[in-house]
Amino acid sequence: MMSATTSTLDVARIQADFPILARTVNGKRLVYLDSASSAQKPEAVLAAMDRIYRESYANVHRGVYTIAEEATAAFEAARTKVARFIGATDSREIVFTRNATEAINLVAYSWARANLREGDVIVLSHLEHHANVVPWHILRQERGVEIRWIPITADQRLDLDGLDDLLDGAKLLAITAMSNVTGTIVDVAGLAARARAAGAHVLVDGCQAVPQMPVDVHAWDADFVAFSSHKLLGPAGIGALWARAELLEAMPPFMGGGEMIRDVTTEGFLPNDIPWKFEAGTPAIAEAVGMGAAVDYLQAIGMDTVRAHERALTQYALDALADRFGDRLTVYGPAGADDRGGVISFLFDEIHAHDVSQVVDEEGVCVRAGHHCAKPLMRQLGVPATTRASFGVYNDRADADALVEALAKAEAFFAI
Amino acid sequence: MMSATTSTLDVARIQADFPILARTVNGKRLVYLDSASSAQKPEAVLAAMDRIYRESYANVHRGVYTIAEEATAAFEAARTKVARFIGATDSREIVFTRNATEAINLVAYSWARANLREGDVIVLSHLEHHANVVPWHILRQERGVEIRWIPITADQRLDLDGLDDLLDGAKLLAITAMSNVTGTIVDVAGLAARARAAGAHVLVDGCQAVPQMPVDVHAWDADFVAFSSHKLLGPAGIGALWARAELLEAMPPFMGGGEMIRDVTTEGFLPNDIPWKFEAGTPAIAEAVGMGAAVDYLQAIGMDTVRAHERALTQYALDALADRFGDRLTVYGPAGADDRGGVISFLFDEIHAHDVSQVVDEEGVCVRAGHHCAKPLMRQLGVPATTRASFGVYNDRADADALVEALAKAEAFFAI
Amino acid sequence: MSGLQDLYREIILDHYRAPRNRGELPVPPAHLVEGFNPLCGDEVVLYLEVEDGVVTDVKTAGQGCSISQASTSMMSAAVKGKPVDDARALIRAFKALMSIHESKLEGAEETDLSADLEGVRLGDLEALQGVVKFPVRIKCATLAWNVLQQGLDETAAESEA
Amino acid sequence: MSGLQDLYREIILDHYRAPRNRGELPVPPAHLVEGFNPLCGDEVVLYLEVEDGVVTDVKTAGQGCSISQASTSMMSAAVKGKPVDDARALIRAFKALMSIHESKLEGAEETDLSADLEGVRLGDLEALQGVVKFPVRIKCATLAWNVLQQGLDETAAESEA
Ligand SMILES: Cc1ncc(COP(=O)(O)O)c(C=O)c1O
Ligand SMILES: Cc1ncc(COP(=O)(O)O)c(C=O)c1O
Repeated sequence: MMSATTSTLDVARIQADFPILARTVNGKRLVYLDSASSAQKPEAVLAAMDRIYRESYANVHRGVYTIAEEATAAFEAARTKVARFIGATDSREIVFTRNATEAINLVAYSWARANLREGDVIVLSHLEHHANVVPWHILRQERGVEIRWIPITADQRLDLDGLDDLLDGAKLLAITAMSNVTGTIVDVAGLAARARAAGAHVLVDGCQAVPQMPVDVHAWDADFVAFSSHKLLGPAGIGALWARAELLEAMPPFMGGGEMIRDVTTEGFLPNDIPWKFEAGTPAIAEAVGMGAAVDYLQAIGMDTVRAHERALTQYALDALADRFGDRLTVYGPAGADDRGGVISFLFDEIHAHDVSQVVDEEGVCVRAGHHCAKPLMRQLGVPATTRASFGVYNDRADADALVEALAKAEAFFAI
Repeated sequence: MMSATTSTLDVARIQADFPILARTVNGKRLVYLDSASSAQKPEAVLAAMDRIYRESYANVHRGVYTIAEEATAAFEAARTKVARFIGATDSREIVFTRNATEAINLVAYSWARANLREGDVIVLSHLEHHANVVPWHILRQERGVEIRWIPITADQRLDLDGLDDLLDGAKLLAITAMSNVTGTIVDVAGLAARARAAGAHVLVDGCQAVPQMPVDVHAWDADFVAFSSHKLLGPAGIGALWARAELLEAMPPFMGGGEMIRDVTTEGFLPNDIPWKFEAGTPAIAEAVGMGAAVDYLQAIGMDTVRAHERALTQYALDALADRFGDRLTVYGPAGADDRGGVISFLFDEIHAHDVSQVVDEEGVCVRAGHHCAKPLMRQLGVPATTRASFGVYNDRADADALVEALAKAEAFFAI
Repeated sequence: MSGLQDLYREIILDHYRAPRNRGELPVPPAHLVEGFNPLCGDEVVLYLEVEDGVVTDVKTAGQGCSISQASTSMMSAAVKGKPVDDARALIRAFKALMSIHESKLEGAEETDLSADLEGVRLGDLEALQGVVKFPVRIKCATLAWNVLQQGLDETAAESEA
Repeated sequence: MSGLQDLYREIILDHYRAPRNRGELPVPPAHLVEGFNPLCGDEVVLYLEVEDGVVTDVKTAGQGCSISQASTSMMSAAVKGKPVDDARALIRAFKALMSIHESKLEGAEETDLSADLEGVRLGDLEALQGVVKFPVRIKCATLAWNVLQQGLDETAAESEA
């Protein structure tokens, strides 16, 4: 693995760490270009989880016996790793959830229901993933809050012209740091400053940004940041909410059960300290350890290096697609890779995204087709679906080339 | 593995399936007696999860490419296995959750908030785990429902004398099928019949019963059944809510996000079909597959055989404890193993549960000490904590003997 | 690309490129019904005219992949002018054709569906059978039929009311 | 059982078997404060009398394991009759003694706590140091001290009000 100061990635070496990349599909090598949906896992992550099950598995926080202590220590050590990875200085500010979706729902159910009233304003953007839309719709149905939408420009950046009006009187700005459809990188720190000036709290959907670039929650000056392990080279089944300790302290519990209590009687209960107050029931133990191993792996590479790799590969792929298909292929998002992550959505004029994905799969190329859980954005794009290729640390130019070749076959297949 | 018709377990063979049992603690072989808290995992479960990550990992329900189809098929096949394991005939009735705790919270947030009003009555029992208490306390704080408690007898069975009064006007009976502290087996079918006669819905906490005895949700005539994978030889991080399809159909969504929607606009959303309506965001994919492998493993043994094994071993241990310690050791719960699962809580007159657990750990024996997430029951017992030993399919008489010997050392250590 | 040739039979691509019965009908008297595939955002819009137990006219709109749109086109051609009972038999037969695999994917219990196929002539529709090899696409193929079913149910309910 | 001998030093077992300052004080003038260990249900109840910046009297109740109850007993003996400032210094010192390991377990950031230990005589309390080898039990040992801290904070707030 590379040191943090090296700026180019030895991708061949990285690829050797990912067992699944050795497999073939239809006799072709697997070209995995769907990391924005879920990333593959390195051996180090699989081994860390396996080790827990084979050597130190027990429920956490509950037993005084040796393997229970070992499991608890590994679980809590993972929390510290995850906290440090995003620049948090207090690991009590990391609540383990099932995924980013639950993290946002936790804020909607706990913080928002305690703090927002009918008519209060939440500002979202047209770039948002359903995970950062539907919880607020549910809240609106229940509480009558008002949702305002930051519009987007023709190249799918945020259109900030009317932002101050939108933020006027807002209680919450809930915004993605990077679009999972167009790769658009959002200036979170800039937006957060304006939101704060307007008196609003700031929730950041870090699902795409946290795996792809250096993230510092304090530099963002956010209140809440949600992200998932499975996009971060870690296992699915675990994610995290980072939130300022004083907010977590003040928030009412979300789910009730074991672990989140200090005392329970027939008359009521006292909640536990943070972060456990929000972790009801037996958590995903091996998965937390796996998430910790995943951030170790990324940190050893260095997130600056990861970002440089994503940028270079994305630019290469954007150029290759333009060269080969010209106007026949619409590519969404900002023109250059400087302002976008390793995600490229595109559409052939005459071929549906779904069909493209099916045909390129025949070549071993995994790309996603659909609305990418961003139907409001799809409506802005005026299409029901796009095809999307996205890159991880294990992808290289050969993968981008394979995509271009496979797309050319799809174009030929559906040619009239 | 044994066939379903064999009634005694070849435990030595079973033990060989559990890698962690090969480890030692303080130079002693690991005697794991905390399966009621979380069970160890057989090789078959670990291999099933590992295989997904190494061969077919992708996000589910989202891609049309080959490995996404394979992952989706494996994930949904696990749902079918889990459904069949508890006698459900429609796999849409299985909602995957993080754990049993979330399953109960789902019912509290979705069904109960849609159907219960101030003053409506929920009936619980003094045997309940916090997972089946705190969600209702939270609901009471929010909605002003009334909670009534089924009392217990001196040997910690349910005292059903006043049941009809308690059920009078009740909307929900939420009851454990087996106590995780005393092992008490509850006559769920009998209680459900009386609850139905009173017009109440029935939620069963199947956490302890599902891993230990044959369970048929229709024979119980329940409406909701919650259970966790990690007590069932499967991984932590996944559990299930079974509920009647027509109830799930009518219930509002709980968490919002990807997967649980049919359509999303800036104005609102349409929920997806069941069970996905309740599965927001990326699920625990490998864990679902692991849970499926775990029920396969148990079904190959046969749940009648599992129950016979638990009963025989529990009786053996109860007798051994009584023989060795007599009145110096208080053992809670029904006197004979016929009416209890493989869980034994006990207390030395003069030694705190915590200290006992610490000393026996020195002998490699893992038992849990504490309130077992059942503080209302602890208050009934009049103690702050008990020590608890619990048995899995991999335990045998030698383990029960090891427990007795270790307890004798603890008694000697703390002798005045 | 042998698997692909199975999925994308020539007749399917033909219906995709030249969909039958595209357009709208005035509502009312026609009945409007829509469906989405939550996976990919495919959309099927159906205008249904039912009179005296006969599907007198059908028009379709919406957008989506070749499978969903070809299936919509083939469905519209198959039921237009047919008695509602025949249309319902076709729905059952088509779903039976798809269901062996769909039930596996979604974990539904397997029941014997061959009875639903008996005595129903699927004709062109059989070309969609290649879809069962691609489980995720089954929903693309069945979408139009689910929308039709909903439409027939709703018109039946209306005429009763 | 060498690890165990470290944990259960003779002086700890002595405080456990014969706890000092058990009992109650009339509230008010005494201040009542309680704490639980959510892990094991251990309970510490403290009656605290503070006058003119001095902890004039302490009584304890509650139940729990040998570590939590011995720690409660030792704490009560250590602070009774001491100025509040000394009691606070003791709290800091005791937590520093425990914290190297506790911070690892709970993932809190490690800070340099040796300053808190300097110049404070822990005396008997040092016997509890063996607990750090048993991370889960650290909470048993610190419970009484957290309760004391809460009690001192609350009495300070009251006297200001
Ligand atoms: C009876 C009972 N109910 C509920 C639970 C909660 O299970 P989980 O922590 O997996 O949600 C448990 C286990 O701790 C239990 O034994
Ligand atoms: C930007 C963004 N937000 C939220 C999510 C939801 O993540 P998860 O499904 O892990 O909860 C995703 C991924 O699907 C995403 O890309």
